[in-house]
Amino acid sequence: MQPDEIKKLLAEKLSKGELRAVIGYRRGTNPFFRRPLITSAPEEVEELDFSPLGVENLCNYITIEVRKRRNRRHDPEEQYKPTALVVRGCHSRALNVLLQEKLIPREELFVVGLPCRGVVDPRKAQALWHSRAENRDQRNVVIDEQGLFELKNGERVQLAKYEEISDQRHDHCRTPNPLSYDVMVGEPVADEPVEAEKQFSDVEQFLQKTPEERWSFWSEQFSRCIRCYACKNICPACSCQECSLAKDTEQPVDADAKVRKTFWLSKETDTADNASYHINRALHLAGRCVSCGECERACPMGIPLLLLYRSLAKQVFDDYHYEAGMDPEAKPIMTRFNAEDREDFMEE
Amino acid sequence: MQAKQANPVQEDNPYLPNSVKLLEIKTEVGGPRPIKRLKIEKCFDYRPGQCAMLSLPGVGEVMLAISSSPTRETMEFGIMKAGVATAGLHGLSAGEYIGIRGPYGNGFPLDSWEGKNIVLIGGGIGITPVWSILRYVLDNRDPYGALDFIYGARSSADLCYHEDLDQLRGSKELHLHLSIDVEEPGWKDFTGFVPQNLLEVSPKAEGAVAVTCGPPIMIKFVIKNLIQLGFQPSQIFTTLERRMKCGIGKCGRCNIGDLYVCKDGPVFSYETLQRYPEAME
Amino acid sequence: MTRYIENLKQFLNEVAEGYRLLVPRERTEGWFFEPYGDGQVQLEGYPNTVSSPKEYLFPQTETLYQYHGGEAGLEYENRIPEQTRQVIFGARPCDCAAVTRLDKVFLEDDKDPYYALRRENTLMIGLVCPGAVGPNCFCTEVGLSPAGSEGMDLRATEVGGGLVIEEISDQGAALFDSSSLKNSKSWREASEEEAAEARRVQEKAIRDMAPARNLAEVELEFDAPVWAREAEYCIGCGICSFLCPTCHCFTIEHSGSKKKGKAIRTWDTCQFQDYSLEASGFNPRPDRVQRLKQRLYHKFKYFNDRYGMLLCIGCGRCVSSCPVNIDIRKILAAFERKKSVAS
Amino acid sequence: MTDPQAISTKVDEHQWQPKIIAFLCNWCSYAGADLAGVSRLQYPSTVRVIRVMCSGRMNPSFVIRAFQDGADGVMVAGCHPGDCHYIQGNLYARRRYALLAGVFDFLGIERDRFLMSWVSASEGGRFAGLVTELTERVRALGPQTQLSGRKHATG
Repeated sequence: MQPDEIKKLLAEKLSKGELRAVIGYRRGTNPFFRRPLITSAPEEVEELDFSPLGVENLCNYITIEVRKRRNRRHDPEEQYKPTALVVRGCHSRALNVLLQEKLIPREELFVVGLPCRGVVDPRKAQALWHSRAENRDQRNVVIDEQGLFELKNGERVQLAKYEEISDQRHDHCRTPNPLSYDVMVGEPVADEPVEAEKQFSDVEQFLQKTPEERWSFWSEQFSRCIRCYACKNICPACSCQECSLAKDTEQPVDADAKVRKTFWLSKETDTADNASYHINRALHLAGRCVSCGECERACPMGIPLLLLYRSLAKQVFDDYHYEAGMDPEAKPIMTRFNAEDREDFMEE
Repeated sequence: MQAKQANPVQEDNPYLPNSVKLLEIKTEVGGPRPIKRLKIEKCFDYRPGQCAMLSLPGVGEVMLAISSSPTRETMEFGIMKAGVATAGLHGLSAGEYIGIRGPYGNGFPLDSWEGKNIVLIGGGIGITPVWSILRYVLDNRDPYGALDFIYGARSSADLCYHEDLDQLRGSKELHLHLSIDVEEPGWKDFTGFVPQNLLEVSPKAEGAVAVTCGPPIMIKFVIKNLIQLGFQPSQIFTTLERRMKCGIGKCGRCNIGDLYVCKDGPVFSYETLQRYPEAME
Repeated sequence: MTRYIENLKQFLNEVAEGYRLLVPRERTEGWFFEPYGDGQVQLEGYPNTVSSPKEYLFPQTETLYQYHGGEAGLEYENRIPEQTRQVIFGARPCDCAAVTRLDKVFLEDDKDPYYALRRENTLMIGLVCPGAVGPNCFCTEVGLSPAGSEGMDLRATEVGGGLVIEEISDQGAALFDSSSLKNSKSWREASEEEAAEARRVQEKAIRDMAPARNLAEVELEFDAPVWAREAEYCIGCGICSFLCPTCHCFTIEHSGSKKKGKAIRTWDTCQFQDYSLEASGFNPRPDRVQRLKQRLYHKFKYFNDRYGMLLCIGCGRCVSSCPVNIDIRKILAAFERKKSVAS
Repeated sequence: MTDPQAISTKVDEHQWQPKIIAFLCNWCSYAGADLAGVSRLQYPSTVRVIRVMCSGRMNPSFVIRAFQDGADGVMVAGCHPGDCHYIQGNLYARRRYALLAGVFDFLGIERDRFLMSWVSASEGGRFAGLVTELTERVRALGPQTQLSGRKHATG
């Protein structure tokens, strides 16, 4: 279906009360990426924007909504109307992870699939704008499939081609087309995605470095982490209500439960603590991270977190030939085992 | 070469606790949320209604109302086990050492209450700041008018300081009005919630001040009833509770509007609180 | 005396001899303040840093005191921060104004000794903005200026390939009497034209950044629908507070055992759920809407009521770094528009 | 595999003594360590044993926390596949620690500081050999500084 038909369909469904809300992207004040749109007003659906600037992974808004409802003692018969959610390929894999773990019921979703030909990398676009634009006023930024332009008294001057501002994650993307959807925006992406075996070239390239080089790279990165937990709070797979790594979430109420609860980390932000936080989180994402890249995009300090979490995804793929979120019915990888699991890392 | 400049050691470090020996620790109330009474020597001067930050090494700090009167040589705290620090304090025994810093907060404006009748209304653990006033007024009785002490809890077993309460029953220095929420055999005093007990006692508003501390729901209804009895908002005082870390109005977390509960409070008149929507949530 | 610096590199080398010098430096992830170290500094194309110079006065993590327990009792021992004299070079006027806000909180009654020691040993050399340097600057909309001198000891303006340095405070002037700079060739007295050119650069910057709105006198409303609408997107992370040069909230945590350990102070943010969560389980701000409201009320009303100045200096960092593009200017405009309509 | 009996136990004081933490599963490895003690096998006294009910009970954050708290080497030992008292505890653990080893490797954290192995109740000698092996490796690497700095949250 064409974008305008989809907007009309969603607006109709909303006004007929068939949908609880529509969650998608819309224009914000930051020209380098779109901001989320959560609305139940049919007239606001017109603002929906399907451009490559809509990068965020919106699944978390569903997880929060479902959890808020489950926390309230609600009457079981209360009928829950589905929520429309705009979903790219990697986001549909994130949805599958949540469905696998029964965190959100499929019937409460009306998935608007958005085939993805690569999204804009907001950090790259902003850096190029900052260095190449004559007048840096952000109101003159224009970004579309052709690239980055500056509006100079009404006329577009190209500053960068699309390749220069596109997110290189697309080269490793296994699912340009959403895996499951109720309606799709436009035509699916025709060309074949990268083969499974070649999808981790970025991790393999990093592994060429010596252990010393690797640690000096990562310890420098971890030393800059300010533990703002944006990587955790924006991650669709980070769906625990009580996080064991950060104190910024729910706490038990009972005093003894508080005493028993172990916090693995204090709020101190030195390299060792930051490293432990990221290692623990990486382990929690093994076989669940779908490489949507939100952690790296949200990180204000520009730490290449996706590379770390994809190293886990690579291990899980190499050892068990499992890719996160490809099949909503599959049993999560870390809840399974089989006899031939490798033991080469162990002392014989 | 960076020129290092020796700086004088900073004497008045408001965050640095002093260590103090625990004289006595007594269980006042049992049950799921037990209350214990802690006694230490008096480490600094203070006014009724002020608080102190008790610090347990390796566990953390907790801000508590000082429940004893400044006229006494020892300081007392009533501690309900609710979090990690209070649970730690409950685990202590006499003779162990804890850290203490303070006093913090504004305390009750007692000197402006001279010549007035005082109505104290406490509920559950809310007794601690009110108890400090009661003891202080009893220790120098004559500047103040009539003294009514209305205090209630869920059951008789939940009443704090019950030995001291029994001693006060006969005293002519004050009118004692105890209550428990639920019917109990052998209970001779009022049965029902504290706000209803207040209406029973119905103290005259004229020339009086009222102080109420306890769970937020109780404070809301007590204030409603006090207004009904003719008390002006400026005659009604309460203490508010917020999470606190620094105690000196810097760490930013205990604010109600532009007021910091730890520094501009915890004692507020209802007249002040009416201007802050966030206060009485 | 107004001075002129031709050779910035030589000047900074000399400053680095007597002080720990921090300069803005570009990395792939953006501009950050870093120790001067090997001495290359380049101001061409310098917008503003990603994280503010606040961390050099109020570090994200510091040890307050140590304690040693045992039968004999419990000793608490002050941990004095190292008092190396430092110079923060190239801080923008908004970040220098932020320091005066931090001074209000930390230096007034019950002085915070840790902050006070660092503050006494810090010189701020502010660098005037030629115009809107950052992606979302709005300092003029909160009553500040790209050429302001609030919180500065020396004000530098880029003129003719060098810097015109104006004395703002006595400590700033005293920098040039320090041993390594006293009779150095790296600076000389500025000529009349250079000083006049500096003023022209400053006035042009102020003209270029004419405020589109006046956010200094917004009338916030507690129950306005905009709070809930915007808070619905917030993911509850700490970016806006940790990057903000005026956010000063912190938490104190004990770390160690009963016998030995220390108390550490780290940044905290009202956007985290456990920030005001009480031991009883009651939380005065349980949802993100109350927390978003608290952050903006504190910056645009509470701090103003208490200290007579806004706690927002318009640097735009929270707007540029918010992963879901919550823009406080848009939220505040909802209140400002109502004000102009009413009057 | 060094022969456990031949290990010299003369510990010269000035040599640095690494701290090794060993998480041993209650049913097999802990019993194996007991056997090593009962049959007077000599092995370095650098190890501190923590008994867990099963290697499957072990959360990798225990290992990370041990390193954070200053351990120089950490060893995890469980029952051989098929012997697990809880049938599959060790099989789950195997996957988790394969990942942990992989992450340490990816980040450049000294891999030789972490050792995992199966030790049955009858393999006292094997336990002593593993402790000796790990102690020598850690001694070669020196004190652990990458993840230590030793903090844990309280209050």
